[in-house]
Amino acid sequence: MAQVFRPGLVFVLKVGAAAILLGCVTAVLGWRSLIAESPAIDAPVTQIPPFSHKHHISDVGLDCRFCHATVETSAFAGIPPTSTCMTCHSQLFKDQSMLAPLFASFREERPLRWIRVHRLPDFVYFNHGIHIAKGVGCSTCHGQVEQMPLIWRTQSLEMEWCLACHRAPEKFLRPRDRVFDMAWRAPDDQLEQGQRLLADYQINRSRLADCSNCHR
Amino acid sequence: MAHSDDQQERIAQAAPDGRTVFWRTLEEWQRHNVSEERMPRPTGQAIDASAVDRRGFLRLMAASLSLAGAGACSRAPQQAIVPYVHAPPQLAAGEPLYFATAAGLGGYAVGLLVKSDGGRPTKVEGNPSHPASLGATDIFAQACVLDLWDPDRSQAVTHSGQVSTWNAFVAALESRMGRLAADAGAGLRILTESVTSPTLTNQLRSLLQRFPAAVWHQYQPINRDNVYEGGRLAFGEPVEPRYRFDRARVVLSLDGDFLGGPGVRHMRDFAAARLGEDGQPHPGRLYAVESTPTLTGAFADHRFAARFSEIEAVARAIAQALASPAGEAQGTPAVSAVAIAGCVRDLRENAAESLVLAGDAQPAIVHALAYAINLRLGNVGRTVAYSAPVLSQPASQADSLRTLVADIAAGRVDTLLVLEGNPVYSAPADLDFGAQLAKIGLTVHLSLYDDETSAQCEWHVPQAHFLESWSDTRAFDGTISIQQPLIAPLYGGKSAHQVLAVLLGQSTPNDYQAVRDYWSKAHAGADFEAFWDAALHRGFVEGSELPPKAVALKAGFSPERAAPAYTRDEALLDIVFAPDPTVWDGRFANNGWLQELPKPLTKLTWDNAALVGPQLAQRLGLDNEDVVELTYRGASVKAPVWIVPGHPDKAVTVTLGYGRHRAGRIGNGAGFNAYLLRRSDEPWCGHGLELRKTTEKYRLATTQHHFTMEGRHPVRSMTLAQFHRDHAAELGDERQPNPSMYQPVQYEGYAWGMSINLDACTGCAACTIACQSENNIPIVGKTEVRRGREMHWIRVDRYYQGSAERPRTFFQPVPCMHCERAPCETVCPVEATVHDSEGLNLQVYNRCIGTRFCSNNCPYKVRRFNFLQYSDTETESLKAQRNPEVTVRMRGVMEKCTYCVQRITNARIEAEKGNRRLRDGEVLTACQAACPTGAIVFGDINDPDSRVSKAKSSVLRYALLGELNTRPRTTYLARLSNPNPELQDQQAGDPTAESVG
Amino acid sequence: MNASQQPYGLIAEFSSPAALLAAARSAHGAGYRRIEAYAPMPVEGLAEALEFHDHAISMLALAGGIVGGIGTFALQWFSVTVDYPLNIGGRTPAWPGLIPSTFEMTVLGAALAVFLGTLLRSGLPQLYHPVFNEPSFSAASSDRFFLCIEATDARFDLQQTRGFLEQLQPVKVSDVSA
Amino acid sequence: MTTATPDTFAPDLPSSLGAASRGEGKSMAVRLSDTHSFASISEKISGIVLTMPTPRWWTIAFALCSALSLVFFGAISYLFYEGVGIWGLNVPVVWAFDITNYVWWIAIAMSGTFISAALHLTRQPWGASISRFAEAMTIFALAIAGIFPIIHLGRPWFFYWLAPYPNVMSLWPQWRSPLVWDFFAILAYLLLSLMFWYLGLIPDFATLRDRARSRSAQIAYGLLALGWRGEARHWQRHRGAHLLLAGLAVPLVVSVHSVVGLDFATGNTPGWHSTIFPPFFVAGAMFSGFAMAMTIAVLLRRAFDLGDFITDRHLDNLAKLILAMGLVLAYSYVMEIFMAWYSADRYEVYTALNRMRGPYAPVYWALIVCVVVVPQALWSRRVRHAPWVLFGISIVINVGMWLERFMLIVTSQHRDFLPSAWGMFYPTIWDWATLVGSIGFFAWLLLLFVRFIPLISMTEMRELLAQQQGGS
Repeated sequence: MAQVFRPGLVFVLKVGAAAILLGCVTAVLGWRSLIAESPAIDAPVTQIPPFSHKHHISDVGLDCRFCHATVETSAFAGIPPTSTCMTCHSQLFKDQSMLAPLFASFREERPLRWIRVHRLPDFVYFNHGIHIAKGVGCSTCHGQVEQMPLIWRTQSLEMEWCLACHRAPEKFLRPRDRVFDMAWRAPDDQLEQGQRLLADYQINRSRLADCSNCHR
Repeated sequence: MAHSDDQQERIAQAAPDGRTVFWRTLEEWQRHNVSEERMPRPTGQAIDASAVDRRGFLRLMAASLSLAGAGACSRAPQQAIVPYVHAPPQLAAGEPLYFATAAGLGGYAVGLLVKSDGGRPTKVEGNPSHPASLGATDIFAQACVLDLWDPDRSQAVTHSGQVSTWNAFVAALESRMGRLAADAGAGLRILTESVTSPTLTNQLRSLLQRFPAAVWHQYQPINRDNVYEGGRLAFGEPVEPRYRFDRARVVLSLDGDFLGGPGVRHMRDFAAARLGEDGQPHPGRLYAVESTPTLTGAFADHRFAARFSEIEAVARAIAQALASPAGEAQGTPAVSAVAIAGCVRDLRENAAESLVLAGDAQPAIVHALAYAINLRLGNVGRTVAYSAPVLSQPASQADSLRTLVADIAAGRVDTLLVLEGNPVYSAPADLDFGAQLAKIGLTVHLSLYDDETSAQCEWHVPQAHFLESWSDTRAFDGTISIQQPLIAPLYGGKSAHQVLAVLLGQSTPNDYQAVRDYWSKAHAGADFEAFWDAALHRGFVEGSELPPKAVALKAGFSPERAAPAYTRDEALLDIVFAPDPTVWDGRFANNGWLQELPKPLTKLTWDNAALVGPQLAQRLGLDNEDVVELTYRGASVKAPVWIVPGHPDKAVTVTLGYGRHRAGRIGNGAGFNAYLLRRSDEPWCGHGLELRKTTEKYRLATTQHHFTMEGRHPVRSMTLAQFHRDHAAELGDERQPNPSMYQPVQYEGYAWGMSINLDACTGCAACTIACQSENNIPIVGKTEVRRGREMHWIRVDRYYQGSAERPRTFFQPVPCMHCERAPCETVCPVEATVHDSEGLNLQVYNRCIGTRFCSNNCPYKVRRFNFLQYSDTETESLKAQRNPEVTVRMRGVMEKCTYCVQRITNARIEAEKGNRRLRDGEVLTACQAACPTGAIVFGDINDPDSRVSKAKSSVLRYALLGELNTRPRTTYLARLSNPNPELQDQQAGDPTAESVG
Repeated sequence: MNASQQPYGLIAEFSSPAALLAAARSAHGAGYRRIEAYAPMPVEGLAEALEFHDHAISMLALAGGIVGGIGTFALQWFSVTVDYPLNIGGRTPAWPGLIPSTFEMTVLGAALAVFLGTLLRSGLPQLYHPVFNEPSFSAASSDRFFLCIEATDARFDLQQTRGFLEQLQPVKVSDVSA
Repeated sequence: MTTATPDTFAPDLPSSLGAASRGEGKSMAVRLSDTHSFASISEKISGIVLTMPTPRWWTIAFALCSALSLVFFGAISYLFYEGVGIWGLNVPVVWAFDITNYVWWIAIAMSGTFISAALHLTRQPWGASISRFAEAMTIFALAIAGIFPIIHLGRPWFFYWLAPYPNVMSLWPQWRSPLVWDFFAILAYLLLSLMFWYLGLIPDFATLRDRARSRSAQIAYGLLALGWRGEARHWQRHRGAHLLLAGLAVPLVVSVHSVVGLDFATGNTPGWHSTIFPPFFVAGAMFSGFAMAMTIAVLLRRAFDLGDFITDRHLDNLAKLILAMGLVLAYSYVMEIFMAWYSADRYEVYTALNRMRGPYAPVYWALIVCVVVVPQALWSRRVRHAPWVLFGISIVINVGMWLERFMLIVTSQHRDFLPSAWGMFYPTIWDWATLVGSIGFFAWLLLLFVRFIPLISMTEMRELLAQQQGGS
């Protein structure tokens, strides 16, 4: 019989081919999600103790710098030592079971262990101090922290994202007095303002996209 | 804290990141938390701890291409932030602090500023206001931070090999003290290395008061016995010569190596005199008569190779010629009459501006002669001053050790405390110290490592590294520094102060108390606190240098007397013992940086060798790496041969410090042990060596195989005469850059550049180690070096010119040239190496995929490739040592000098916060900061007033391989020489001669 | 093959290319238009005999080449001048360095166009085809030559057409079931 | 050397080819048409694949080559685990066996597509019977050549960064780098060769489909044949496409090897930085390609007794081509030295002399013997008609060409500008394993090829036969 491929077989072959294609696609996607950065964007991270930025900023009204003390002076914003928490909590909510780990840490001289939410690979050198000094606001990168009961990541923190601002800083710059203002929204004339701020801050645009800014 | 402006400014320079350093005392920590447990832990805030998980992860990933595409290797397992419970004061997370302390080698201290990252000492800089440093450091000071973090350090008290505790040790000692008290401490012996520490001396003295019959012995394999003995011969008392090379125009060095070895002040002064304040070269002249080639000889305008034993004759000939009014001179086997006459005339003409010195190893008489000659030339008080010895106890150490051994042999010793040092390994062979120890009831050894001596002692106590403990020490001029720790002892180590304190009856000894107590007495008064703080802040006690004293020749000592006839069997050879340029007397044997640092002249790493001259090699048919058997006074060792141009004939030089078997994983089994040949009566040179060639070969790892310039001109040089006749053109450097088809790139703002002055570089290689420590450069091990895979970002090339017997030697530090027309960049397929807007030739490690094309296209071959995973990512302590400001490279990526971009960036950030430009000198590269002679200048070449711009404007400037039109940002200043016109024929190598055939 | 249902067509088998060529000519001459000739190798003049011309392939090649070339050059120029200009070894952006890649992609573009064009315009892959129903057709790929007149041809008539084919002295004539 | 081509190249090549197309073409035709019919062609060629029982030599050779292929991939796996440090590389010699093998293989890959395309364009009927396996050779060699640039990377798992694609780093390849040119060149060449080869194969697959007995073979070949049924219209397009691809292949091949030459010529390393390299590499590639074609031709001819398809005439013509290329190469060696001297560039002169007198001098002289001296034997007609002598010579030439690449690459790097940075390269066991393994893998692929794919184009044989029958 000369007819090698009856229509039925042809159909089966087509279905098979489609299935293989589909399989490959799903495999790739699955793997991508497997190696994806964690914690994921917009996924609240449960910390122990369950620290609420919302409560401490919106309700209590603390300034970022009360805990992240070195954000203006240092590359690293700083994670408060237990003693900082105890400035209030030696008096407040002493019986809250929620805070037990905190008191334990203080008692037993055992540091707290927070899960890192905003992380850059270790070949990337980010400096908080200079960004604050040049009018890049907290919420630009960290989102509306004052509304986060549990903190989460709102930006991809990928090179592409960094460059988006380094190539067009005027879109994001704020007056220095608004840097810690969580409620800040870009005004309608942001572009003009931004240009003005660029000049005020004496930002040298030409080197903003240099590799050496972040990689050493 | 208040500093004079000028000092403030120097301090600012001292801070690599340009921030004004507040170098704090550790007082606050002490006050805040009583126990030292609370002193900063290496952990700090675990910000950069992720590096490792990531790389471990990557290594696996590398094994399988299936994982290809995991982005720019940014995915890592989840990571925790661990804050302090109580943050240490003054610690701004992520910001380094600087503390002043001092490092001592052989008791002589160099003032340091040590960088502390999150409580981890990571980098050493010189203390600009300390007289022995003036901001510079030698290789040993640079490398000491690695010793601190060495995972092989001893980590527990041991009792006859079994792990024990400090308390058990204290108990054992106290139980013994009962008996000691009974017989006034007869049978108690303390063996230390050279002691300059006032506190330690005071403790020892009070111990001797308590136990009058006890004896304090001092021994150090490389000591200054001859210097002091020379004083006794010449002046009737031991003296400490203090040389002022900055005031000397003509220097005669009798086998002295003041441009090499530890200590940097002499280099700094010498370079200063050579360059002068105005930056114009000065007509100084250096004569060197020496046996084993040294950096001093390499730098000399006239170098005469003499056998060790012939130096005395030269010294006498000089003295006689000086004495004779007409100045006629008779020659010696090593130096012709003409040469001596010429040299003497030079000395005379520059009386009071000349300087004669003898090498520490030279016999006392040579020192005495040198002292006498200086007196006659009226140099004393001008270019040289004499003071009381820096050592607390200048008595002969050889005798001291001999006495001790005799006492032990006679059974007069039942308790021996060995505080530091490693005598079992390093004592002269004839004393057989190791065997003697067995005869002693109680032996105690305090040391950083559980070494050869520890193995022979009943008790071993881990010593606290000087960055872990309080002490004090003296510099070469007697200036006292108080050593303050930067970190609590990692392995519960103890200091000599603590051990002695136990003997003095304190049950809970505390080195901080010991030091402070001494000083509160020594400097009693209301202002003590102020004094103490000041001393700690500036890193030394002001005005504590030893005062110069008047000297006069002892009656009956006449330098003019002719040398006693010296007879020897010409069939036999001399053997010369020398400290190893990198591992010194063996104490640095386990320091990977120093082991892998090419020895300045031989460029050997990881081994020592029997150094012979070309004539001897030719006569005996010796070739490099041939194994020979050296037999000297009954003892014999096998050693590989290395031929050193300029080494005198009929002599073999062996360097100490190798052949150890309990040094640690790095040092064990490297090289051969020259101490086995050493004799207590002739510690430095002896006659009667037999050399037998074997058929074996021993593979040595050298980093430079070709020592001639092959008719090329990487190093350019000219005589001072030519220079003044303005023959700079002879340098042949193209002043006008060659034309290019591309539009030139304009660099507004900063444009970083470097100038390296070959007329100041002595080849000491401090830059190499400083760079290694600043930039987390891994060591690769001997086999990899043999393959040609060493990783140093700045190498020091060594070239010879002229005949192999009398070569001229040139050194040339070669970092990345940061070419404006970088050939490496155009061939990289992934933009892993590009320029930034300030003209830096960047290497982006995380983008590099390792094609190695850039290295191929780099005419200077300054790029280094991680052929394997060289960075240790497992050992915790080594991770803690690293500079968090610099990425730790993984295998498969290219790396190279970045002009310390991390320092530039941090400084710029600070400047921009204040909306100001960087000041000249605000950014120092690691190599520049360490360079003892200031040969390396770095800065903004767009600023016409910057030091680097000025340097580059010199007529001596030339670009390495400039003909390739790479337009390097790193340029050189040609080497100058100032030969004595009367001695043209005597001149080592003819500068016009091309190269060794 | 049941006669009740309309066959795909009639197929005549020949033993030489010459015979096939002649048959094709006369079939076309006889006014048949839905003819198809099968041979184990290209036969000079056969396509012409069937009045078949297809010049689209070379046009495709041209288009593919242009797309590949211009596309590649544009991408390169955009990336070095607009998207992320970098200072590479102090050399300003210049076109010569971009030519090699451009050339390679030009050729590749053209080649892909030719290859895919050929297959797709010929309706390949087409695993099932009625002619394969003819048992002896398996020889069409080695040493036999076939001429097939499809039933959809206006002048197709089972009897007449068979008669027509018979008189071309084929090895045999048989009808191909749909 | 471009100026030189006519002198040495022209008189030789056309004469031989011209001859082939004129008289000899006929004489060969007579031979084919009186030994074969359409049926017998299909019978004989497809028989090798379908009916012929597996020969013992094949089984043994296959086992051996499988082992070598395992060595190859074993070495590569270990390489991925440890890093390129397992090879003898260092600074200054950062490229050695890896790039040598790459250039060697890609050169071998040259001839296949080139031969068949060029002969196809110039309508050389004699090319028909060697084109198929020559193309196969090209593709296999190219596949192997393509492996080396990837595995030579320090971080091979990022090799795809050479490709332009949108990414979160918003970075592009550095287009000016010859390695990027390489990437595109190899990509284009591999795909085009595959298409060229496969297009020619479709009708032959159809033959196999129709002659296969087992169902599985029918389906396998059926799928490959894409339902080809030999329609006159399809044939017409098929022919046009084949011609177009041939036309595209020739300039592409030349460009590919010019780019390989530019990998070195764009570097500033003495001994590389020379405009002679692109044409020089093209000639070298043809040379080694023809040699490898010769090697395989002799073997196949013997193994499957294909004397009537691969005739003495074929070998003779190949031999003449090899000789011609050998002369071109010899000429460019001379020019290299002349240029070094003429440039009066200190470094170039030193490199030239160092090649002849330095530590790697033995390699240099060995390659001169293999590449320049030995091929001169091909002047003799008797040699050209002794297949096994030709075989021997072709092997020697391939060895010589490997040595040449090694010499070019290593001697230039090991002593470049600064004497202080000079060094030596010594291969390790892993260097050898990769080289030998790659050869084994190449042979392994060829063995599979001869068992499962018609190693001579039946279509073209039939065309040839038809022509001659028409002619006679």
